[in-house]
Amino acid sequence: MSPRVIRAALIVAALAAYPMVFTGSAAHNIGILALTFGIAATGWNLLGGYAGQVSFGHALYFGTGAYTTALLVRDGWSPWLSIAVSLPLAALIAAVVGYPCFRLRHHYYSIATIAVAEIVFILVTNLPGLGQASGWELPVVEPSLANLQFSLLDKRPYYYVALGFFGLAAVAVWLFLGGRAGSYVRAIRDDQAAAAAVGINVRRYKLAAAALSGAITALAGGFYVMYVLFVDPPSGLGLDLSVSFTLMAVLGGVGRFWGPLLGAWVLVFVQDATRQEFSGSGRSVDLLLYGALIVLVSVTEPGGLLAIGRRARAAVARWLTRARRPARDKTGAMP
Amino acid sequence: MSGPLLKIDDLSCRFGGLWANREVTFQVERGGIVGLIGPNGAGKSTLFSMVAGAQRPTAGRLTFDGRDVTGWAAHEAARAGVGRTFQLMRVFGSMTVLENLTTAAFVRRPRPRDARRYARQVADVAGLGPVVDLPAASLTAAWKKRLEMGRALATEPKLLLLDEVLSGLTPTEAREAVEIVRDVNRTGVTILMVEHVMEVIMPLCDQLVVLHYGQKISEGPPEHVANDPAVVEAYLGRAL
Amino acid sequence: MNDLLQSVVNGLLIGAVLALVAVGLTLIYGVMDVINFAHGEMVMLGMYTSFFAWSLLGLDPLLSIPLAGVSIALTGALMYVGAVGRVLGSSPLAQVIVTFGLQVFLRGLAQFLWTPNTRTVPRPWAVGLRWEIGGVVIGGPQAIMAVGALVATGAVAFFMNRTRLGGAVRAAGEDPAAASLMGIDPRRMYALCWVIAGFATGVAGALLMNSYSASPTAGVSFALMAFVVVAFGGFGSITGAALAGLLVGVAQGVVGLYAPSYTLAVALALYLVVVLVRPQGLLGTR
Amino acid sequence: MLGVADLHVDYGGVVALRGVDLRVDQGELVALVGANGAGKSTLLKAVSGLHRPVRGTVTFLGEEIGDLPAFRIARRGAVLVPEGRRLFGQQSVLQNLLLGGYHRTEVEREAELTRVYELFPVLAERSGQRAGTLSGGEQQMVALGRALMSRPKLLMLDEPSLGISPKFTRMIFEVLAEIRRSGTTVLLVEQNLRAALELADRAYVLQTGRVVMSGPADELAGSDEVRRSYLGL
Amino acid sequence: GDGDEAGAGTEVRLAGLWPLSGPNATQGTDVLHGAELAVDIVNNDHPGVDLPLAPGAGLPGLGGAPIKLITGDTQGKPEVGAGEVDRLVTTEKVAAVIGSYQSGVTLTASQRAERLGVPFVNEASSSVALTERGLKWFFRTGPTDETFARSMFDYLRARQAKGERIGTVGVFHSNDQFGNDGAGVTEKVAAEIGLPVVVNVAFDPTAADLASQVTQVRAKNPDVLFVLAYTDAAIKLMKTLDQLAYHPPALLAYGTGFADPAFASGLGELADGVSTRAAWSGEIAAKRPAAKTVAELFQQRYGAPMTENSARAFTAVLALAQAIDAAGSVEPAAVRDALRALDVPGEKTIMPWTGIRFDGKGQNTGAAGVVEQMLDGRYRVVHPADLASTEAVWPMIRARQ
Ligand SMILES: Nc1ncnc2c1ncn2[C@@H]1O[C@H](COP(=O)(O)OP(=O)(O)OP(=O)(O)O)[C@@H](O)[C@H]1O
Ligand SMILES: Nc1ncnc2c1ncn2[C@@H]1O[C@H](COP(=O)(O)OP(=O)(O)OP(=O)(O)O)[C@@H](O)[C@H]1O
Ligand SMILES: [Mg+2]
Ligand SMILES: [Mg+2]
Repeated sequence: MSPRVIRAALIVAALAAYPMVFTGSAAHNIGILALTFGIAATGWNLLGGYAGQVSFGHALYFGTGAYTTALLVRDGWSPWLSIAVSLPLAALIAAVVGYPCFRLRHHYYSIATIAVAEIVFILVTNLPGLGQASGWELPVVEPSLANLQFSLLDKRPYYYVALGFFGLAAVAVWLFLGGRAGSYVRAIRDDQAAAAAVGINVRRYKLAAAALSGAITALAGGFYVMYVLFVDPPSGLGLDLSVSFTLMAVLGGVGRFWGPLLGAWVLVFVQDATRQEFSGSGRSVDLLLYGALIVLVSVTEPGGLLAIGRRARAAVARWLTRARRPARDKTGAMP
Repeated sequence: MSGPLLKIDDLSCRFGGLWANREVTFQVERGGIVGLIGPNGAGKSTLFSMVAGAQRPTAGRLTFDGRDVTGWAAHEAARAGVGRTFQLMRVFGSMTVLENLTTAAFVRRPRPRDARRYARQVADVAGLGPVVDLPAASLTAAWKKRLEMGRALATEPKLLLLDEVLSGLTPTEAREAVEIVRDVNRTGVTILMVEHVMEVIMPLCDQLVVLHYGQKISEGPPEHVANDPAVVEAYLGRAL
Repeated sequence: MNDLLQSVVNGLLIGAVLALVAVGLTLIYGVMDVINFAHGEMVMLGMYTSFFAWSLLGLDPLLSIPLAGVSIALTGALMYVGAVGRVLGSSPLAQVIVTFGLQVFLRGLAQFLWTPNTRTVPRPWAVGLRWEIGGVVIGGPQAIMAVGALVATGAVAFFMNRTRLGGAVRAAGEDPAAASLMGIDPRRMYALCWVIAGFATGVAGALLMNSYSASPTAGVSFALMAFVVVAFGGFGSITGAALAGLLVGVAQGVVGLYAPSYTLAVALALYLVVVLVRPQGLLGTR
Repeated sequence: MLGVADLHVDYGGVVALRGVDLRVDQGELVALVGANGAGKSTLLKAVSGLHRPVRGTVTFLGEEIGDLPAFRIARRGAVLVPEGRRLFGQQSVLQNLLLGGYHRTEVEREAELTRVYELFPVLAERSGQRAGTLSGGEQQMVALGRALMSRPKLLMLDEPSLGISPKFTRMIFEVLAEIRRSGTTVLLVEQNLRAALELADRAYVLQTGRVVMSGPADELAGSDEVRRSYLGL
Repeated sequence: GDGDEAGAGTEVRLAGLWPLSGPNATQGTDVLHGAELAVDIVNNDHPGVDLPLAPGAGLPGLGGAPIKLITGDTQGKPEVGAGEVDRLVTTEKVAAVIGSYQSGVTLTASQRAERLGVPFVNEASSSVALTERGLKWFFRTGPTDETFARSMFDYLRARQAKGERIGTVGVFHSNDQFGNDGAGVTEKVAAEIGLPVVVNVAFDPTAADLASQVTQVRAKNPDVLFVLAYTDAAIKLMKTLDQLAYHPPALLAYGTGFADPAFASGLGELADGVSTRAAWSGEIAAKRPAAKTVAELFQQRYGAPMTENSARAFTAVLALAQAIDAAGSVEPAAVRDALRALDVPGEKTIMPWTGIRFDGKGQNTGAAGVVEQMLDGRYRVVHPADLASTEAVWPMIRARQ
């Protein structure tokens, strides 16, 4: 087994054990939200990290998942089917948005994604058929796996469904990146002209990455709305949401497979912890700390938490070799 | 199929008020090595870009392998068999050398195993052996140029466009590189190359085309061109 | 018809405000290639400075312009030295995230220090002014903000394009290593760039206090539009931003008359259309 | 004028220079030659402060400059024309040149500008053009002119003839000779070995991060080793 | 289950869920203070306060058990509010939840309470929709927008009776849930009464400028302008009206931004003449002995005057406490039944209401609103007549002279 597979297995085992080790509604809630946002950030990372197209408008896809699911479930559809329907829809929207916007480069692309997402935000806020500013509340039904609603007294079922969805997203990304498409999007990120020169249809692969990225982000949105049973424009389509996906991916380690999940976990945890500990004064100490932490991490290591981890590992290894050096010197094995 | 591999007819390219190429006409026969020379800014790289589909011609016609391909897209050109290098090297910096080659090889070999195997072969042919596992961003300029050439080869081109891949080498190194170009040519790849080092160009090319201010000012076998007074005046400065 | 004319004038005036807010943002972008997500918060701090100059010292917002300019220039320098300057050369995304962290931090700081309450200067001097030309009303604060925007834009453009130091700042922005080979200290130029952007932003904040209220989130609505205006005009182009600000303002003004809930949407759509036709923005070069 | 002793440089683990000693005297033109990847550019980067050495000393005009930042070294008069020209592409030719003389007085800059325009008349014609749109040869002239604008005491050039047409290359070498005659010390890295060795007083041969040969240029040009390894004869 | 058999000495745990950080933290803190004061009045002996549960310590129905208020912060976000309900109920084991100021947050939070089977008492969200969802565990003590709308139209009728010409109305509202709901209710009530709505402008609450939107209203020139806006937009609107020299005869606001102290202090005399609906005011307090005492206690305790928000929270907590006391248990179903059966007469509250009695939807039928007008920098009650402290100034511009 390759080290990557072993690492993946260890991470999955740790994720599966989490709700058993950390019990209580709050810990479970953190886990569920971290996985949900981890899915969205993983979707973002595919396009923004691997393909290098930095989108600040991914809330659009999250919202597509959330709104489609909300509307269909309110219409009596099965939540599973509703989520399944929202994925190709989000992929389609991502492709439709991407088609013109991928002509734009760098920050122009990023700002254009904000513009598109904000326009949709405003439309949804105004069009009665989409719920306007009030958003949608989903009906409470009998708890069951089929209904994707569970008792709030024990949230583990929610957690494991989220974990399953995350696994699905991870496998999709893994497969995409493992093949030819993975090489292609990385080539596009590094240099579009060179990518075209070796025969890569740049726009097609950008669109493919965008579509998959959009679908994965919609998966997060669909699950999220089933968990919260409510969506309105700020919670489903807000700019803050888009930025937080980016933030999670970058903080964890952009363009690295497990980075977004790690970033999501840390951010959700920190947000929750600072809120529990420091809010209530009405003075936003929580925001203060949260902002300071983001600055601190990115200033310490622009490569994200995974890079910090790598550096720590290297430091330990150096320390170990130094500790062993005298013995090695005697054998003359040192270079 | 017979006829020239590449036919350039009255090809022009304009940037604002500047004609980077103006009604350039010449053709490249199958299996040949054609040199494209001319002063800096004469429009050589622009011509390459048009042939490789990275730049849309303002006017004129481009025929590749008997097919009218005027204004095609860069990836179409690559798929049809035009491999190119960039004068200002554009490697995939975050990948290793081998990954660079594999990415290019994927174009004709969708299966990862095939592509990787072929990439290794190309690495050997192009003399990239010592650096295959290094990140491309850390290579020196000369290695990057060699990688550019290897990457173009990995797409299994019929026509290879080389833009100053031999500059910046010591004469000895250049000589080695020339051998690589010859070897590639022997496998049936037609070559169109830009180079300023006459010691390299003269023995290597069957045919030279000279551009000046975007226009063709001379064409023919190397000895003929090198003695053309117009070429001496515009490009060489003095006769060789 | 009169209403339409009034709306166009409204739009031009608010457009000037947008341009004013965008100047500092486009400057930092042009030189550092960084989208400063904390820009709105710098505006917000400028507004607070002006508010406290009024409530503690009794200064009219117009008189607090220098104070706000200098304070936010200092803030800019601190942001650069303390955070942004430390991630130079790393990926652009890391830099964006740093400025995003600063945004959250500064907003939190404002709330911590000054509570979320809205602060307004009740009757700035400019409020007393009002002109009516052919049935079209022009308010004093708006007119003064528009003039301020023109002056600030012109001054920054002059500095960047016509002065030796401005040229050095631009050189450092384009290629710091090459600039240092000319004996120019790129880090000092960057810091200078933040100082100037901070100054322009502080001035904008003080001008805004003639008509708007300060609160920890006061910068938000300006910031989003400023991003769009900057991209619209062409990243890094100061005159482009001014032009785009006016265009966006007029579009918003006119749309406000017919479809008031879609003002922002139409402005964004206008931007998208323009940038899809001209991917480098109105006056951008890339 | 310039002294380099026991210089070690690496790039995050990749060793580029392993103990280089080198000396350039006042008024000399010294050539630095060697195979691709030998470490020539690295040496120039280390001397000009663009890349910090791990070990060793660099002295310029008798003072240690090994750990000064690049802009301070440039202000002391050791100026590099870097690989790839590195012009400010968005700015005009004139602006580029003026930036070169950033730390001179107005009067000095004007005088220097006249001299540069004399050396390269084409730059005077193109003074308003954006540098990024110039042809390769023209760009190389701007890079050279820009460096001259500060009237450097030591001029370092990294492959000035790279990608330049034969006619321009010859011109650049002529200008180098001219510059040297006017008293400027020159350290030249060049793959056009024949031309470089013809022009230089002395030369160093670098191989995988070490100096393997040095001496008067004509002597080196005549050595079998150099002829075989580098000149391909 | 330690909450089940709360006997003597065991505390009654209640959750208070409000926006304690974020942009609405000021209001959230105000609400919290009102709730804390109510808890204090229940837990300690306050013989001087003429309200239920004030004399004597704790809840007599539970052997004198004190109330413990456990707070949660919603940050003003619906999803955060929902998560907090889970935590407070499952981990903190609260018997009931009070919250959550903004209608949107109340919506999701109360749905969670419903799923967990715990009573949810709302103090200050006025969106009509909240009590239209058929929830079984949801109770609202305060008035709805519709109630408010009716008192405002009542006021207009009264003005008409006095000879004011009121032929048309306009609506100017922020384009969010609060604004949309309120605008809808206003249109509905206006239609019932037969007053045409000649202009209805929804503005983007984040828009930097409102000049064109106001120009649009001016073009239709309604006799009365109804406004729904948060503080920022409220201030911006008043300044824009002034800049464009447009003065509608009357401006009737739905509280929020107009009730924020920053509104009056930030605008100075520009605020004069504006009218707003209110559920409570200092003037009312002066007329009711209990309210007066409570307001004084509040001032003592927090060094700031009691606000409408604190008064509403105070009332909700006290009503819930009375229900728990009557139930004699913290068993959720018992508390809910007691809430349904609750009947508090108006005099036993600090509000200008006829009392607290919940209908089948959980809405307090006794809740009512008053209309106030800003005169010389402070709000005076101008309607209904029996509570009014002064005569309304009409048109409003006269208030500035
Ligand atoms: N994208 C562009 N926009 C504007 N002008 C351009 C562009 N690309 C090339 N040019 C101009 O076109 C002319 C031809 O450029 P090109 O790069 O083809 O020259 P070249 O012959 O390859 O020169 P060199 O030998 O220096 O590489 C030059 O004057 C150049 O400035
Ligand atoms: N940025 C870098 N990162 C990693 N390694 C580098 C980097 N730059 C140079 N090197 C390595 O340092 C060594 C010396 O490089 P250098 O550029 O100094 O060679 P050079 O003699 O100038 O070669 P050339 O003739 O190709 O310019 C090479 O082995 C190269 O791979
Ligand atoms: Mg070229
Ligand atoms: Mg080199």
